[in-house]
Amino acid sequence: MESLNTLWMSTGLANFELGQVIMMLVGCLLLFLAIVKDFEPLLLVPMGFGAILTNIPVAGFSEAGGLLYYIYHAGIETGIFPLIIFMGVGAMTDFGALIANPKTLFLGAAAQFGIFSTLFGAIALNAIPGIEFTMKDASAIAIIGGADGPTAIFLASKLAPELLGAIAVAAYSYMALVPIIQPPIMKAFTTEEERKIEMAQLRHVTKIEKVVFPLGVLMMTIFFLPAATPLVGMFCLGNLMRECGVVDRLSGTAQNELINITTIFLGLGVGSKLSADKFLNIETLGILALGAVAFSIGTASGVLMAKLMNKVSKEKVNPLIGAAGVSAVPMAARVANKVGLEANPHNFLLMHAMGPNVAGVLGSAVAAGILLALVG
Amino acid sequence: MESLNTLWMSTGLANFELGQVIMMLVGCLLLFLAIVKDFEPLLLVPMGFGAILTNIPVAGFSEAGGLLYYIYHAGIETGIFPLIIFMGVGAMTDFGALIANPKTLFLGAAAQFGIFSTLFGAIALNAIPGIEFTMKDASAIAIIGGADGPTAIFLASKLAPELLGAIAVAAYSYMALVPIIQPPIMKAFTTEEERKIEMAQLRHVTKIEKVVFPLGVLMMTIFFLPAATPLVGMFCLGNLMRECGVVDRLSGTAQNELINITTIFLGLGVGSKLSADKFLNIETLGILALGAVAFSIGTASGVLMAKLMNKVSKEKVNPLIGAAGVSAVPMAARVANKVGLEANPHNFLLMHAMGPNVAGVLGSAVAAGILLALVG
Amino acid sequence: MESLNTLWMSTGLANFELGQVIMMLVGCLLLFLAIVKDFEPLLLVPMGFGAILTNIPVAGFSEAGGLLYYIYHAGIETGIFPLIIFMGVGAMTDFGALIANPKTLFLGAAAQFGIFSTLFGAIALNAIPGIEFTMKDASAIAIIGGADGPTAIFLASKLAPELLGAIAVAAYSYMALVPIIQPPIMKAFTTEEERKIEMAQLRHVTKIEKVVFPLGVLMMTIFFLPAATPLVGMFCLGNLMRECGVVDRLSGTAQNELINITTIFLGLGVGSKLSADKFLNIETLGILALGAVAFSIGTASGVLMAKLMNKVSKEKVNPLIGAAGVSAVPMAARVANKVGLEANPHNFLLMHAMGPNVAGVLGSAVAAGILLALVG
Amino acid sequence: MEHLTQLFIDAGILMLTGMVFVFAFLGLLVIFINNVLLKLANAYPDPIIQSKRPARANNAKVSQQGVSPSIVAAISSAVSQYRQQHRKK
Amino acid sequence: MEHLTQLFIDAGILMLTGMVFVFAFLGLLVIFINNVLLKLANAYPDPIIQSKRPARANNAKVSQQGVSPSIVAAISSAVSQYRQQHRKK
Amino acid sequence: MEHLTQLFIDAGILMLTGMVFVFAFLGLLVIFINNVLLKLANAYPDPIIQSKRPARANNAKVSQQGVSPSIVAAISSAVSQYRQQHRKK
Ligand code: NA
Ligand code: NA
Ligand code: NA
Repeated sequence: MESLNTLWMSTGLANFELGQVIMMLVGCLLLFLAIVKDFEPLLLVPMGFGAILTNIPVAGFSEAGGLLYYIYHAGIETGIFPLIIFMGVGAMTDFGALIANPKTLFLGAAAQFGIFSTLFGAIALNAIPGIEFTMKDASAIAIIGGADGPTAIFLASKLAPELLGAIAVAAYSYMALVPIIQPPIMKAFTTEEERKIEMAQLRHVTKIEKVVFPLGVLMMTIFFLPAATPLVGMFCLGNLMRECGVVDRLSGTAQNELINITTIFLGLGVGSKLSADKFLNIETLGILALGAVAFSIGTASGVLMAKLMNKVSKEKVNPLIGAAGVSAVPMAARVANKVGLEANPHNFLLMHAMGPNVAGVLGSAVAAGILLALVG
Repeated sequence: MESLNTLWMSTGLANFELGQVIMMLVGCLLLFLAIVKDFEPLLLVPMGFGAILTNIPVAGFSEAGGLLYYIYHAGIETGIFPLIIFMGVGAMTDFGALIANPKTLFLGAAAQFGIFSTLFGAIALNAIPGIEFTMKDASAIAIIGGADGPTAIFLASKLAPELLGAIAVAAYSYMALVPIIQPPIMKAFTTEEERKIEMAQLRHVTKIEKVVFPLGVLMMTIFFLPAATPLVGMFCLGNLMRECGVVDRLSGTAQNELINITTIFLGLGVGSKLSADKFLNIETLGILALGAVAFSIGTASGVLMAKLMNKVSKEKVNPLIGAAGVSAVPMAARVANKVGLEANPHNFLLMHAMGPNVAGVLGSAVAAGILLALVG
Repeated sequence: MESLNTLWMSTGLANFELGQVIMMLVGCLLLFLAIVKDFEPLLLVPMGFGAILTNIPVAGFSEAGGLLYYIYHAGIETGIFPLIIFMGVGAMTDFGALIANPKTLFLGAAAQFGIFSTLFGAIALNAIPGIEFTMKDASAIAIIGGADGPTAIFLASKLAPELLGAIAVAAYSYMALVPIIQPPIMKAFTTEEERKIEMAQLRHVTKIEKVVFPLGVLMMTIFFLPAATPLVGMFCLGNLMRECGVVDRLSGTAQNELINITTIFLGLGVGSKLSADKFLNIETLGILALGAVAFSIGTASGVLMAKLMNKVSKEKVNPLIGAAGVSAVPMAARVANKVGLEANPHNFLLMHAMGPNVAGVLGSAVAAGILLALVG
Repeated sequence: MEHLTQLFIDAGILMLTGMVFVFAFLGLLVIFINNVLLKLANAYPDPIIQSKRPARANNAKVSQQGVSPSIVAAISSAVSQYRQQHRKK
Repeated sequence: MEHLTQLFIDAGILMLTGMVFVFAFLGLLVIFINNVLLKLANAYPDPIIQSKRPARANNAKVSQQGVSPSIVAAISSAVSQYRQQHRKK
Repeated sequence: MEHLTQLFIDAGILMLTGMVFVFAFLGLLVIFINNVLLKLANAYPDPIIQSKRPARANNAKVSQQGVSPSIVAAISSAVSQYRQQHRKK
């Protein structure tokens, strides 16, 4: 009898709290979005699963001694997992399109206005009772506008770990929603004529340029923004391993097994931050709203910057590729290509859009470094 | 001269204790069984090797600062390695046969009687002087009957770490001996006629069933047995990654590199528990004896359950597949197939036996959860 | 204004110290040697990169909480990374040539004179003001003569962690320089006639010999030199996994993904020891000089030993393969082959040189064990 | 002795509770499969994959366009040799 | 209220500093590419890889030595079948 | 100075001990190979693998059944092209 009672008291049913149930449904929603809607599944599947696990009563996944506790503290609090991911992303990134058309860096720069303007918005939300964002919180939220998952997780784990769950959910959700969020904005800020602009074929980029490029980026980061060197440094290491041609086995592992292993655990660890007390509050709503605003402003800024460049430069760029400056590699570049094809069936913008796209990755890593340096 | 003396005093020969020599021979025996007899080599090769390393005098592999010390405390004491293995096993498991014929779940349930009856046996052994098993010890020993390596290691590391070495040796040895232990029992409890029963072809299982199944299992575990969620949860995560179709690269890594890396270290870490003081005692003999009993009872229970089901159900099952309910995937299913073919050359039971086989994995994870909840 | 000032104070430019700049240039030099000159790129690319990262002002890569700090303390201080690498190297090593011609073990033994004579040299350097090497330091430096990267890193991390950076740089640089350092020495100590000696084809080595060999080596190490068992043990585990034929998936992972992942982090971690205060001193110059001497003496000892063996044995060996006894697998064996072909175009020494080559790996692991036992 | 008796009683209760629970749990899973999964399967059947058919038809056509069996044999032998050489990985 | 005003001012400064810095940084990168990389590209152009030409020429020759199109079709179909079978990994 | 002398003596002893030990250890290994391994090799020779012979014989037979050299050339060129395309991984 006593044994049955012990067993009953150890069931989930006897211990559930409402918040946990809701958060499990949130986890299921993330799994649904990932599996059925193909929303950034590589991260959202483990993350949604982690959200379910962390909210199981009695099991203690995120308490001392629990699996998610170890994963979070060893891999995310230390920043190790996002940095390994970033190294892998670097090993997957081809900067050829950017080097061939360096002007596109300005598009990637402009799109970061999505980040910095959101700072303002986050502070403004303090006017709503129940929301109290410090400047650190605001910075961590603003980075969602960078449309770059590992950067957002890295910065949030340093500046506002208690908001990490909501920030990661917002960042990955909006990255997945890029094909829905961006096209109307892109069309609103461009004329049919502008969308039809065809761009000249990109020049051939030599091997030595691709090898020296990550080293140059690293050196500039060291000189001007050491706070960004963890992110930029690991990214450049990955890219150097890719391009140098003498360590292909390391580059291959960084792009495949290592990033896969880390992604599983990063997702689980981030999911462990989706607990009721940290997620079910009005601040999360604020973060989700701000994230959408940040993405939209970033997109518009990129497009407008391209139009401005066309005013001063003789070689025209199609303003649609400015939208790719928010990063969200390679989704945003594909969206630019698709919207371009709608206006002009002979207009293949994919390669051109890869320039601002990878510039956006650098841009948001730099922005994260600035926020770390000034606020962290 | 002094130098020579120092060198001599630092040799193994000058420092050997008898127990260490014997345990090294045990390690060599495990290697022999693994390499020559093909006994679960993936775990027994690193485990036998770990047993040799941990017993080297002077070297201090398992003392603070030693390699096996780090491996054991970081990976096994925390439960991380068995859970990663379980995720990989989940990613390798196809539940199709089980979903197509859900009745076979009862076979997997019945076979767990091997576990719970062994509890009794372990307590009974307390009558022998020199053996003193607490209920925690008895539970950790009983789980050998689950015929599931990572489950046994996980539970033993939580309930009776000092018995972990013997329990792991017993579990993996008997899993390897399944083709020898099971057939006589299977034949003893069945008639020639019963062994000839052919089963209808399994229905096609759709993708959505396979995707929802691990989530359903997880939900039920959360509701009724949160203590089992570490094991069942990681298993279901692996299985979901396999079936959902959108994270094939994660699933591939979980099934290959990640499980391989973890297996090497899990084996070494478990082997480090094969030290003389913890292994060379009468309790180990008791554990080995109980393990054999547990396997036999589990096999018989599965077979008898199948016969019982044939009494009440019109669609007959071949009772041989009941023996596969002990898990030991996929060996036990193959044994059922082989014994079936001996009785009837047209009787292909392999797919049918996969149902109870994977049900047995779930069953023993549930049993482990019950023991953790009630005894842990 | 204040914000701008904070930003300026957080730039690298405002915080650089001269030593850091120089060490970054050293890091760039290592990258140049690795990428352009193909100097052991697998380790030197991450190591050169680590050297740059660790010297970034403000960023704090190697301070508590920094990425390199975690990597160094978790992976190198504990010895785990070099041991995993050694396991992978074992899984890549074929002892067939050595077993077929066991005499070549003496060549591998003789080449270790490069290690022990360098001990003397390191102590002698104490006569130079500003250099003060203890016997531990001298031992860690001497192991450079072993021409084996992981062994050098393992021993240096135990005996003289503050010299680790310089020792690793020296070891890998000279290993890469083997094709330049060795040929003149080989030619100086041999006559044209000797270099023309053709060797009989090696006998077939059976599977059982290859399986038992690593176990025999391990047993002998256990009996006579337990201090060497971490290195030799992991090496033998890797080799056993390779040869036993039943754990090919573990062996494959140990040779590929696991060693690749570990190499990236080992390189970064070793690079983190290339900080100005530890590298920019006269001791580093001494270490670099001693390393070159150690390699040269090791090469000459191997060659002379081969000539001595030809005096007493009827079956002649080509003395060039003695040079391969320094290890530096497989570069040194290739060099022996190339110099042999120059003297006699029909003289294929590659397989014969693999014997002393892998014997050198064992020899330097044994030497490291002796130094650990007597000095550590 | 009394201690041992108590342990036996505990073990018995544990055995009973455990087996009942295991059967209940896996039994519920049977109900879950028969009710939830089967309905889902009917509601969302697997799409019929026809995309690969044409490819095979093509191959068949090629074979009929007068390629002699000896050539096919040569090709399969080449492919199997290739496979053998690459089997290791 | 005063506190919030201060935060707004801080956010404004941060925004300004940040955007200026981002543009300056990526602008410098433009200069780096146009000046350093382009010069490097001119100084060290990629070597023209001719080593593979002969191989292709060989293949072409083989094709001309009277291998009928049906054989080529058979081979490509064999290879594509092989690829399909091995696509998974 | 005295200190340095002592260090030199220590280094000398270490050198001597070390070299003697290394030679003794690797020498024992020679004995181990010559005595233990060789005997094992004689007692348990590698099984002669005949299973693959028939396959090769088959291939040979196919070649003899009138497949012209041009076809073989075409196939090898197809396979080598295939390999080139897949070499990267
Ligand atoms: Na971005
Ligand atoms: Na089981
Ligand atoms: Na060596």
